[in-house]
Amino acid sequence: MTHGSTPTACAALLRRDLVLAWRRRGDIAMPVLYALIVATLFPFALGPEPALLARIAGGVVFVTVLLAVLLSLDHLFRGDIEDGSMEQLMLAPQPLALLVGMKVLAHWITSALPLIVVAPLLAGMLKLPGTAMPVLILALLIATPLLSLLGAVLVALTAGSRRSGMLLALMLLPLCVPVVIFAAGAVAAAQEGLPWAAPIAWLGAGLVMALVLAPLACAAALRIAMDS
Amino acid sequence: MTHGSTPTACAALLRRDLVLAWRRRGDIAMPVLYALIVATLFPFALGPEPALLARIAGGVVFVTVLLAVLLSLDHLFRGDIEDGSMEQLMLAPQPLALLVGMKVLAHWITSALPLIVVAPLLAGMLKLPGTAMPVLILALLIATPLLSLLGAVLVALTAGSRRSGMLLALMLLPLCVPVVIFAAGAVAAAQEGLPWAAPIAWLGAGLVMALVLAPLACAAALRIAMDS
Amino acid sequence: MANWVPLWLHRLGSPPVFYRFAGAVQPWALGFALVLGMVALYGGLFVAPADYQQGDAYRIIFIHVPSAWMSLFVYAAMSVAAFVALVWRIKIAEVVAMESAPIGAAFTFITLVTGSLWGKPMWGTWWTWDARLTSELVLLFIYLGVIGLHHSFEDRRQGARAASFLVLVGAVNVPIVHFSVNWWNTLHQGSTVRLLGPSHIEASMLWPLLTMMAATKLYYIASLFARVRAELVAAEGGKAWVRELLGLPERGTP
Amino acid sequence: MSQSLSMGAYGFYVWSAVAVFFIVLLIDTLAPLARRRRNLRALRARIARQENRRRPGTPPQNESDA
Amino acid sequence: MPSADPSAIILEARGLCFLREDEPVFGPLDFALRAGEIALVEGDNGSGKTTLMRVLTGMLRPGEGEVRLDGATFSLDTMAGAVVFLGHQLGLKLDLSPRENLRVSSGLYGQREGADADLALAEVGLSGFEDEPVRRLSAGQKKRAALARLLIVPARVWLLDEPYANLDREGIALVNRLLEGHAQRGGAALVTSHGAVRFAGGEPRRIRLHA
Amino acid sequence: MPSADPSAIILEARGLCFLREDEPVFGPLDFALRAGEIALVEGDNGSGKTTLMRVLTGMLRPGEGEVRLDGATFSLDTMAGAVVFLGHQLGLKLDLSPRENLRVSSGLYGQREGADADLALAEVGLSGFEDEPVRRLSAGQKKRAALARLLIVPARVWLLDEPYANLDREGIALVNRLLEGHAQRGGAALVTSHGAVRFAGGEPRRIRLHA
Ligand code: HEM
Ligand SMILES: Nc1ncnc2c1ncn2[C@@H]1O[C@H](COP(=O)(O)OP(=O)(O)OP(=O)(O)O)[C@@H](O)[C@H]1O
Ligand SMILES: Nc1ncnc2c1ncn2[C@@H]1O[C@H](COP(=O)(O)OP(=O)(O)OP(=O)(O)O)[C@@H](O)[C@H]1O
Ligand SMILES: [Mg+2]
Ligand SMILES: [Mg+2]
Repeated sequence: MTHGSTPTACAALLRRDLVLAWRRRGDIAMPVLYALIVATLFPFALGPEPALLARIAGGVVFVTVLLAVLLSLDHLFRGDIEDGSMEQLMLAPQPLALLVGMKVLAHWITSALPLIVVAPLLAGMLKLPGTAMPVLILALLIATPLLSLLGAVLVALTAGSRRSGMLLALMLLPLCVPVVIFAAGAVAAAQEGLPWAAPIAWLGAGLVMALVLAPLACAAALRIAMDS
Repeated sequence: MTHGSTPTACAALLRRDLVLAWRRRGDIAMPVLYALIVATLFPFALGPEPALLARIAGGVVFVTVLLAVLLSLDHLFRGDIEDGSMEQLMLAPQPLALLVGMKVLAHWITSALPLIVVAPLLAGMLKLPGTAMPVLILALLIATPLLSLLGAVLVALTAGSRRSGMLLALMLLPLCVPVVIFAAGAVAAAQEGLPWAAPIAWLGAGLVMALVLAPLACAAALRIAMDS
Repeated sequence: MANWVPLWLHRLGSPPVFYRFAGAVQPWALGFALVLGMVALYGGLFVAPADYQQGDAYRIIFIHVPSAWMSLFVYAAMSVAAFVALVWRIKIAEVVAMESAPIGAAFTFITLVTGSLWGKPMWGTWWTWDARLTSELVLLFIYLGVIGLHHSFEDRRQGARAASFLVLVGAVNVPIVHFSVNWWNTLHQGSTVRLLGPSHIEASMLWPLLTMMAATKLYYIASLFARVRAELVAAEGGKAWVRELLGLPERGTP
Repeated sequence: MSQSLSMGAYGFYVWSAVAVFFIVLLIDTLAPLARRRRNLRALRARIARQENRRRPGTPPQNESDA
Repeated sequence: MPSADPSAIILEARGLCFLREDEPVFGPLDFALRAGEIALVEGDNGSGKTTLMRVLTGMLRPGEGEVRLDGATFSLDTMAGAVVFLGHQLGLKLDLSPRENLRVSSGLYGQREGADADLALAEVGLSGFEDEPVRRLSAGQKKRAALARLLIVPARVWLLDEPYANLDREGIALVNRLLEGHAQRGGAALVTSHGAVRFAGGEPRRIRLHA
Repeated sequence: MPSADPSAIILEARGLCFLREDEPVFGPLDFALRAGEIALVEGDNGSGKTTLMRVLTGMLRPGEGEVRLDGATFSLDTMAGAVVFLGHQLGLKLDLSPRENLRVSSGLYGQREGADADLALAEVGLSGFEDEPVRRLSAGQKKRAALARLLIVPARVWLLDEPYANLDREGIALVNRLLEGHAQRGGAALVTSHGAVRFAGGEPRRIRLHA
């Protein structure tokens, strides 16, 4: 008899979530599509003035990415709770926080990563100057896992409730305001040739903290939410 | 023995969906809050310059409304399919297209109407000039049912677990783009003192067509989705 | 630490005791709040002289500032209750935390509206994306999120615990939102107008302000207790003391 | 007095602020009263229902052969 | 009621066959249900009982053969509420109470003469739970709430997919009582079961499916 | 295995009681399960069987009394995979095949010595369906796929909520076979049922709940 080791369990769960996402790869395309639509829309709504577009490009990309991540976060735990898988996870002889961390990782890979891949395209459509592009990618690479982690805590809190994704949006906003300010601020600074390292460093510090605390908070929240 | 009449059935279904929405009235408030939040995020991401905000206000309001409507549409048929209510609807002695139309109507009342009510507030926060406000409301009154109807077809297509539905969805989603472009265009025109009747008329024509065709398309798509 | 505090809290932690205590205190708190509020308003609206710079518009201060203060104070009180609720699983603390949220939201709303009403004549605009205004708006969102989460649960206690968790997460966020003033290059429209520190203020303006602050505190207590009583009746429905309250026989006796 | 009521040019703003203050707090005061009444009514109904549930079956009581 | 003639065939299958990826799920079936007849569909797990039910409701298109209702080939559009289906998914809204759920059903399908929601709920053993959200009911109570629909709705053909699952003994007797009443009123019913439960009311017709 | 002593008490309830809105759902229960013992929880619909199960898994907090596992008060954090639960919701991912679902379970809970996914699936009668998405299985086949998990996972305590529902006769025999094997290996199991199904392996302990 072999009791499962923690790495095996994490790998099994990560693999499961990635396979599930692949089976429904249409759903992965959805956030990307939302983002593309929003990005296309702005030039139409504002007229094709490059200077104006460039001015708002960074902000629009971040808001768009935030909303798209939010859209997909809603389903992070719902499926598992409805089909009884969450009970299996909670009863497994592994730290729930780690398992939850794996779920967040899978979510980030399947929903944020595609967005980061298309972000240069979006930014290009909005005439973001090429010099700011690396900063945009860097900021996205740090900001999106942060958003995923913060979001996961809140999703976990709503897990046992009959809630909608909108409640999530409402709860997430105060948490993501600083993230958006820093990330968009870094891009704006790079665009104007100012130093942009400080806001990125703040984001990085936030990410490190979230990496440690968020899975624990998530696990605690899930325990509260399932206890009905 | 009384066989149900079609008006009774429609009323029963509409009533059911409204009661369900009322039971979760938190969810009704949510699109509104969501829109408020998005409107709040833009000044954070772009900086609070009133001129810049006024310039993008119309576009932001429509993108936000589009997202909020699509976000809430997601659940339009899913619940009914998962709990077996959809089978009840299909077996009822009433035209499915009409019943589906009722569902869309209930959805519009519970999610788009509150949005229209707060739209002036959002637009005001984004410094949209007061002169453009009536056009904004008019455009929203025509564009949101159109979005609800188009979105419903989209949701019906993706309802089954069929790949083909996804493909059609990818084609249909861009259909929402012209709606937003026309609506935002009308507002932008009004803002600049240009004539705005033409895009509104186009929207109106689209709405009339959608009112007739979308429920039929929805019903057909649902039949396909259930046939597996 | 003296042990009368935990003892007293322990006794109050019992729902029927708290119910009776709240019932005894509530009318007095409400009455004093009303009286003090009226006195403060009379002093502020009619007795205090007009401001040399702002004319009579400054009189909004007697509503705006106490409300703004309460919007933060209630959040602090709610956080303490939420912490107690999560750590010690005390039912009363859960109820107090949850019932504070609507009151805090009400004060936040008043702050926003009266601020807007003040901003129009002073700054020429109802709304601007000033850091302080925006952070107050975000505070309203936090309150609404707490209320929304609380009500999205079937089970009262579960909803209260989840929302208490959110209160604490949001509390961590409140200073962040406040510091964002420094991180975010705002127009800082309000800074010139806010020269009235309480120390610079004239005595005839100061006393109504302080009176109003006391009145709003008392009002908070009154409203909170009324809400807690209403909630306890529902949350403790099956208990003997509520059945007694309803004039029903003990369970089991037919 | 009417001059003092008009608050210079700012009567609208000041009195609106006062009105908002009172209306919001009035709603806040009345809501729990109504809720308490509603809760008590719902509770009576619930208890009645529960009695109703028990009537057809056996009285609540559990056993096990352990 | 369109067919008052007690010996009239209500539901008929002729050479009915369902193909999934060109594999027959169940073989050619021929059967006819007259007014007042109850048929038991028996078969092992995966033998195609649920699939047969879904074909009979018109939700799935038969691969070969046809289904006739009152002598006419039928489809979703033409059957006009004559059929009511109770599947593995019960079709209850979890946020509505049993009473509200029943009201929706009677709105959609019409209401049988003299039928009353509260009486129906009492009959299925849910008195005291009329106003509880269905979400708070146990698995068996949910099933009972779904069964109450059969007492309200004027459909002549009942298609019940495993109505006995999740029910206690009293609940099984209840289903049998409902079926007997329906047969006496001249209705027809098709019921799937694994044969683990004995159907009480007389000896029913049996349709056997093989995996 | 921590407790090889066959007479050791594995799972014990002392004065266990669950309150919902201060109403007891089931009254004070006392029982002890030793290694190799199977207990049947019986009760009508709504008597609290599912609730009892969820309390025993630690998902719900008991109102009064306590649950002990191997003599120690237990909680979600301390039981370390000793318990496996099969509820009304089966915990299967519809988009994965039975084999993939099993692989996830064995990853999470570890794998019993000599256990093999394909053998387990064959034993529950799903050979040929190993790679079909669970979505395409019939209700009974889904149940069997969930049961296969019991054959893989090394948990000593099985909590099965209505394992017999949706199964055909052969499936019911399968569940009894699984339970007997588990008892012989020194495991313990708690099984709910409505008493409509007779449990085959010897005379099991009975715990009766009343609504
Ligand atoms: C929507 C608009 C407004 C909002 C949301 C708002 C919000 C706030 C908040 C939250 C505080 C409390 C700060 C604290 O206690 O730390 C405050 C205080 C104050 N506000 Fe406003 N305000 C608004 C508009 C205005 C306007 C237009 C004026 C005057 C022209 C004003 C004058 C003051 C003053 C004098 C204080 C006193 C406290 C201090 O000195 O810090 N506010 N406001
Ligand atoms: N989430 C819930 N909230 C409130 N009450 C509930 C909830 N779930 C169940 N109940 C109630 O608790 C009681 C016991 O329910 P439980 O599900 O434990 O019954 P059960 O014995 O499993 O019944 P069944 O045989 O029908 O599955 C029932 O009266 C039910 O109405
Ligand atoms: N959606 C589907 N897609 C593909 N195959 C399916 C689908 N649903 C069921 N099947 C297959 O069709 C066969 C018949 O399934 P059906 O659900 O009709 O069985 P059943 O007799 O109702 O079984 P049970 O007693 O388990 O409910 C099974 O082998 C099943 O695997
Ligand atoms: Mg079946
Ligand atoms: Mg149960």
